[in-house]
Amino acid sequence: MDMSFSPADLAFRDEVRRFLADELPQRLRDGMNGTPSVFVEPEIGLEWQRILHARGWLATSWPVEAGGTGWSPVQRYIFEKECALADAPALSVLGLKLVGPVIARYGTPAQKARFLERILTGDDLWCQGYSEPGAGSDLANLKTRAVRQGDRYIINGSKIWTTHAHYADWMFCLARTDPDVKPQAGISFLLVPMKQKGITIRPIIGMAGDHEVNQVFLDDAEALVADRIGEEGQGWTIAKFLLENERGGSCAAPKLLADLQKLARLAASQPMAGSTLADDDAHGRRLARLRLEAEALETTELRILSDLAQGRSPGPQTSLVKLVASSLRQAVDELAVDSFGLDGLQLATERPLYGNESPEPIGSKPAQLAMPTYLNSRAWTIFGGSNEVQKNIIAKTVLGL
Amino acid sequence: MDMSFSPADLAFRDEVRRFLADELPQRLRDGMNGTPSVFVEPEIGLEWQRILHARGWLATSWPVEAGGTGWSPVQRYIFEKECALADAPALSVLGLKLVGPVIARYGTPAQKARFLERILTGDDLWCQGYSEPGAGSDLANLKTRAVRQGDRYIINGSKIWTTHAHYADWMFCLARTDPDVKPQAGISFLLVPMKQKGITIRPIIGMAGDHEVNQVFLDDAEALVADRIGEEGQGWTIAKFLLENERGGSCAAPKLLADLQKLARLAASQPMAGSTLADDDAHGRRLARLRLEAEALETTELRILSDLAQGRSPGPQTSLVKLVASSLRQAVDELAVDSFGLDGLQLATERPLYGNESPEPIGSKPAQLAMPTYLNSRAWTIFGGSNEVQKNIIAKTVLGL
Amino acid sequence: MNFDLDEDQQLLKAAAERFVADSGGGDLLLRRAARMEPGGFSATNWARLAESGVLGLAVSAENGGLGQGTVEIAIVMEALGRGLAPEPVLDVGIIAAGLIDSPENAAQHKSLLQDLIRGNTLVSIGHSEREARHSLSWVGTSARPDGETLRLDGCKIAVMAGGGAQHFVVSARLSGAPGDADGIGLFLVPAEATGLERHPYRLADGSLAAELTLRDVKIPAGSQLAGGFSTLKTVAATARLAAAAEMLGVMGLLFDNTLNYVKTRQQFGQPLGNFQVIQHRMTDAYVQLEQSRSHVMRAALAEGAAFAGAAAGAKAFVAEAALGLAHTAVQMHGGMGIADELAIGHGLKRIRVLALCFGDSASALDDYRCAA
Amino acid sequence: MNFDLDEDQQLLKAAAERFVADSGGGDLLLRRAARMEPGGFSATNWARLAESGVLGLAVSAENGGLGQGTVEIAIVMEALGRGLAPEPVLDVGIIAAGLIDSPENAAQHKSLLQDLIRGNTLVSIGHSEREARHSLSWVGTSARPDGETLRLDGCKIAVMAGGGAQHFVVSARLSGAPGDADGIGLFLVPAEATGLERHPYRLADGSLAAELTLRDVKIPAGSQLAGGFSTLKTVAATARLAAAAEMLGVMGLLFDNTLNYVKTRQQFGQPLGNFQVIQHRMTDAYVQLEQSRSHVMRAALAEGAAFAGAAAGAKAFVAEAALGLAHTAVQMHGGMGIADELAIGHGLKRIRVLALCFGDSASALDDYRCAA
Repeated sequence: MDMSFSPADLAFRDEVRRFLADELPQRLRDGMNGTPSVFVEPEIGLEWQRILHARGWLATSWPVEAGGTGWSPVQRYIFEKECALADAPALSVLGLKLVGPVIARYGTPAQKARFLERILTGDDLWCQGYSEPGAGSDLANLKTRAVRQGDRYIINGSKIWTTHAHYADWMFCLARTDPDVKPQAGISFLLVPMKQKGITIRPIIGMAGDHEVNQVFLDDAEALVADRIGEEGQGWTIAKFLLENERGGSCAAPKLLADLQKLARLAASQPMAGSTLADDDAHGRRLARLRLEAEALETTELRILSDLAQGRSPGPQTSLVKLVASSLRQAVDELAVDSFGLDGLQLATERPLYGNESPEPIGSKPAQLAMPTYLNSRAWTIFGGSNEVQKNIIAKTVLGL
Repeated sequence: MDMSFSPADLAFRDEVRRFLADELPQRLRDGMNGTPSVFVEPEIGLEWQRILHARGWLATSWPVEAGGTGWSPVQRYIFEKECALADAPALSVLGLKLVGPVIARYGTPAQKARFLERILTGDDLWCQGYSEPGAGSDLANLKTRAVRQGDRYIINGSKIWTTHAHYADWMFCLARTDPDVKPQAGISFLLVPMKQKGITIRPIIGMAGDHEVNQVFLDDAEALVADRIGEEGQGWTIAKFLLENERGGSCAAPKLLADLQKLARLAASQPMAGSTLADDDAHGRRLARLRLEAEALETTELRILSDLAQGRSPGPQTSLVKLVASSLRQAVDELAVDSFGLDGLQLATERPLYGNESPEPIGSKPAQLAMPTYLNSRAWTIFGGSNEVQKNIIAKTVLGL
Repeated sequence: MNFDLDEDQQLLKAAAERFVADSGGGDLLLRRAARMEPGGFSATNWARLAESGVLGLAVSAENGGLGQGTVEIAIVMEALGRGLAPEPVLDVGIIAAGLIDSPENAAQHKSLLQDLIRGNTLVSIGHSEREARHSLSWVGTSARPDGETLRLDGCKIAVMAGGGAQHFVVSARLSGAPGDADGIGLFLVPAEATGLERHPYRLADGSLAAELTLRDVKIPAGSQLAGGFSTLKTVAATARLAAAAEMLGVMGLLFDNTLNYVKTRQQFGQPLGNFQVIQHRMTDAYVQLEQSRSHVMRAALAEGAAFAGAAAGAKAFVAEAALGLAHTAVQMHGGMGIADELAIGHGLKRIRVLALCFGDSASALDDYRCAA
Repeated sequence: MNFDLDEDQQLLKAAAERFVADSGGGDLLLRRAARMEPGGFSATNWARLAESGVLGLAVSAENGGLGQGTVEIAIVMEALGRGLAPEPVLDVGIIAAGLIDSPENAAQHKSLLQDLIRGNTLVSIGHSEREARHSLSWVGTSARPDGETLRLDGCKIAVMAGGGAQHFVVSARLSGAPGDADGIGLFLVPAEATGLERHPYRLADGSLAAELTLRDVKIPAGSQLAGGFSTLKTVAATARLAAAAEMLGVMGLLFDNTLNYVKTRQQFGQPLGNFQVIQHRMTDAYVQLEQSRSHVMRAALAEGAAFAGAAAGAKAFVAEAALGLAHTAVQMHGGMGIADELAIGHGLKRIRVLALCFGDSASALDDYRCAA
């Protein structure tokens, strides 16, 4: 048993650290830290993406032949951890981690040639058309219809919670191409251009005031049959591949631990009637309990990594990582709000909160970010399978209930 | 709106207080305080019962014509509260509050004459035959069979969690008299003598070491047809009456608040590395949070009482009282264990823990009682409808889910 | 023993509910528009509230108020909470008015108080300081007598409704050190006073608060109000009850909306509310709601010396319960709970602000403990 | 990065599990009988443990032990926890032996240590005092040198396995005031020493602890062991890891039994485990179990200066998780959970005792915070 990295992995870590120290501009770090929502805006994200692409470190979850890095699970973990600790912008996963691997796996050579490189360069931005107003976590109940007419599909329906649809050039979209078969069998995976007449985007402003998600209306929107990934009716299988590809290892704890450390340092600067918040035992214990949770999570993530590194499929711990990480993320963000006392109540409505045009904070910049981050953070236990759904899955698949 | 008692009620309260001061012997208070389980032993309970009977204050939930006190809901509440605050022994509810009112309501004149007075005098002790090994909270699934032979029923089956069966002269017992009708229609309410060949009692020792409940085996046990309450097949209706009669007002909070006050006083006597537990903010806040819960519960109970006093059926708050009170009881008993530090770990196996023969405590008598009380207290959220069942009921009947 | 409202109380409740309904309570577009008005709330509704007397609800009759008690305050604040009313009744009508309302101030400040009650002048309280965190007695701002004037120096944060106020009641120290209870005075400072710098900013609930910097602000000696720390404590107790009652109202709104949502929203072919886990979570929320209601009633009915402790306890209890219930409401609504389009998020944000009214839950809990 | 056990560790684990199986682990009748033996545990099993070397698991090889590390300790303690083993391996093999095991003690006390390891002499630690509550450094018991002897006065509580011990390692103060870290010495006191009064009593887990009263107890000066407070802290860290690992074992037992119960127990015509609320509660328990396992691993793998903080953290985390899981296990079992006939209640009671090993969760948490 050991919990340490090999000398080769440590050397890789040092290489990543040097790269981050040299190549990650402070402006982008500030942009990341000034972003209360889950993904950074393209103005920040694309710049970082191009830097990574230039270094060849962008496609960490793609097959080598499609331009992937070919890293081991441990290397991927180290890279992700170091990026998080360096406050590197959290890139949108939509192209890089979701549709990219799907095209690499199921796409025709023509599709690969057409789409993959433009994902890496950032010339194409992507959004995901899965959720619908009537069916949150329930894909089998999909209502969006795609009817074939010659070389294209005519698509009607509506998608919701579509992250960054307002920036996207393309949507990868699940649509029902055959209404007469079993619900899961009639679904296809289509690539739909966003800049067309048949598409209307309605912004959904979050309770913090951020515009991150949208409702997308497809009214006779068109997609080429040539832009369908896989066979007609294979959409369900591809959607499952996409979800499973996302699982594997995760690296949530290092960022949580870093944030907790920031909060611990911050406490010493928060006055408290003649002493500081750092002297408040109740606060210290609350912080310590969260740190214990995060350390346990880190070890659990490393246990999964150990399985992956040994070439085994990871144990049942995988399924609990999202559950624990999302609740913990919320608890940390709530602690941050409370740490700032009354200054934690401010909620500026202007966006973005980084850069020269950002509004003047009350107290401090971190104080300004605490409330919107906390409010956005409520989404962690909802999107990507709510905690209730996660528990159903664990009960069924892990506990056999 | 007012939360105070009327002058007449206050006069009644003073009368009860005087009575308790004059008539409740210290030995019985000590016995009550030295009892970690839910009900006191008959050696304590019967003596107190006779004192109350002599005063005519025993049958508080019986109709006046059957010997009841005829008190208003407010008087019943005041009496119960004052008894609890005076550490009066918690009498077994089996005869007085459960079967007594049933016989008074459904019994024939002969049955009333035969049973009621002997419940009051304590000449007959009772136990309840509801739960069965296969059906905890699920009465419709009752397996115990009673077959009529001439003037008696021959009963076969088994009852479990039977409180004080080992002291009881009689059991009121639900048994299936007709297996061929709908499950709820074939059940009858029988009075079964305990001192007979067909009855075997297996003690079930609780995890604190107390003998309070039992499993009772009925192997060709006999009950007279004349001792059936109500008609054959009416058992379900009677069982429901019994449960509903038990609801109405409740008076759990005053005792919880009194116990919390004892713990607050106790803290000042618990040393803590040069100061006392009373100086520990974490302990103080934990105590204060429980007190807030208990105060809210007290007000909720008074809101119900207000409805009853106005002659209205109480609102939906009734159903949450057991839920809140049982969880709170456990939290208070857990706090007590923690308050005594290492002394709270002691668990004497001898019984009873009161009287001259009781084992010598480590630290103090209350310290000796903390652990067994805490362990027994885990039963509060299980018996009489588990918290899970209570929540199902609230969701269905109150929230309409 | 009677928890029914009497006739006057029923009328008051009906009036408050009517105000909420008439002023567009629950209409989030109207609410958003109101937030964009100069002071961060609707001038029209403010006038309507003034007309109904609500701004002087707790002010003594001698000073032109309705002179109502704590039960009435709780009734009105619960109704306003339920309507997510953006008007600063708590900050101006309960707190600022409460600080001015005393017989000693009658002669000199009655006209200001009446302007406040009539909705003509917006007065808010500048008490909190960054160094205090949640301590009520920590006042570092100084007041130095200088002949016929007083000179104020210091900084006040989270001045509620301070973005559009014409006057501030500012606490400042005449003597002693920051944590002392003695030596604190209350002073009326006009918003346009020289040396007073106001930095308006938005709070989570969309209201327009302000940070105030006072640099040698000169005010006439007569601007000092009667009373000091004990006045602050008295008003804080009433404000805590009022905040608890308003949170109770918000809880009721969130609970009813969520219950309705889980009954109608279909998921996996059936209403969400069919799932046992949702049922139990709604039951837990219901318990918190009813227990909170009991606490507000208890505090509202507490008398004399018992009131301050009961109000502190009620606020500590309700703030935690309300936050938990709001988180539940967001979670039960799924994606819709995160969107600013439903009342759910607005309720959560309002609760966040109310929860810090005169201290956080921990400090309210400590006051409750000390009072015991 | 590898969480697999190596070959030796696998053998050790198998041996510990075999001991548990062979000695009747899980058989509550045997467990009850063992509790009735003079020291509160089975002499036969104790001899068996001694034979396997487990009592010297952490003792250095120079002093006749196996000299194993923290990972190995965690492996063995988890297995013993899972078997609800009533033998005081933690108290005697880890704590008492750990206090004696140092090069400086080798000459004088090696034979006692070897008797301990061989299971011939039961040594337990008398450190806790009522006045200390959960503070490690609070020692009021005094040790006064008097020529060639030392005189001890004081009172020790919760002396684990002290009911049947032949020797005690007693902490006493040579100088300074009760809360000082400096001035604490460790002394070997035979159970039959004049002036030593032992009051044996049962703890929640059925073990036989003792309260010790020392009134002018004379011991030879050579009875002082090397080391003082720092030794106590070092041993406390190992003991905390061991206690956490044992709790983890108990958690595993309770979880598996409960999962099995809800799968088989029928209620309302279906297995309990069909109810979503039960499923989610079991999921929560599973999360606590896995997170606790991670913490024990993390602490067991922590090295050098990081170990004490990690062990304190692991114990604080696991104690709360274990208690929560045990309460869940009782609740899921319904009436059967309350009865002494199942392992469930015994697990809860064992966890209660382990949770207070060298301080409660709050004090372990504070030590963890200070180490950060």
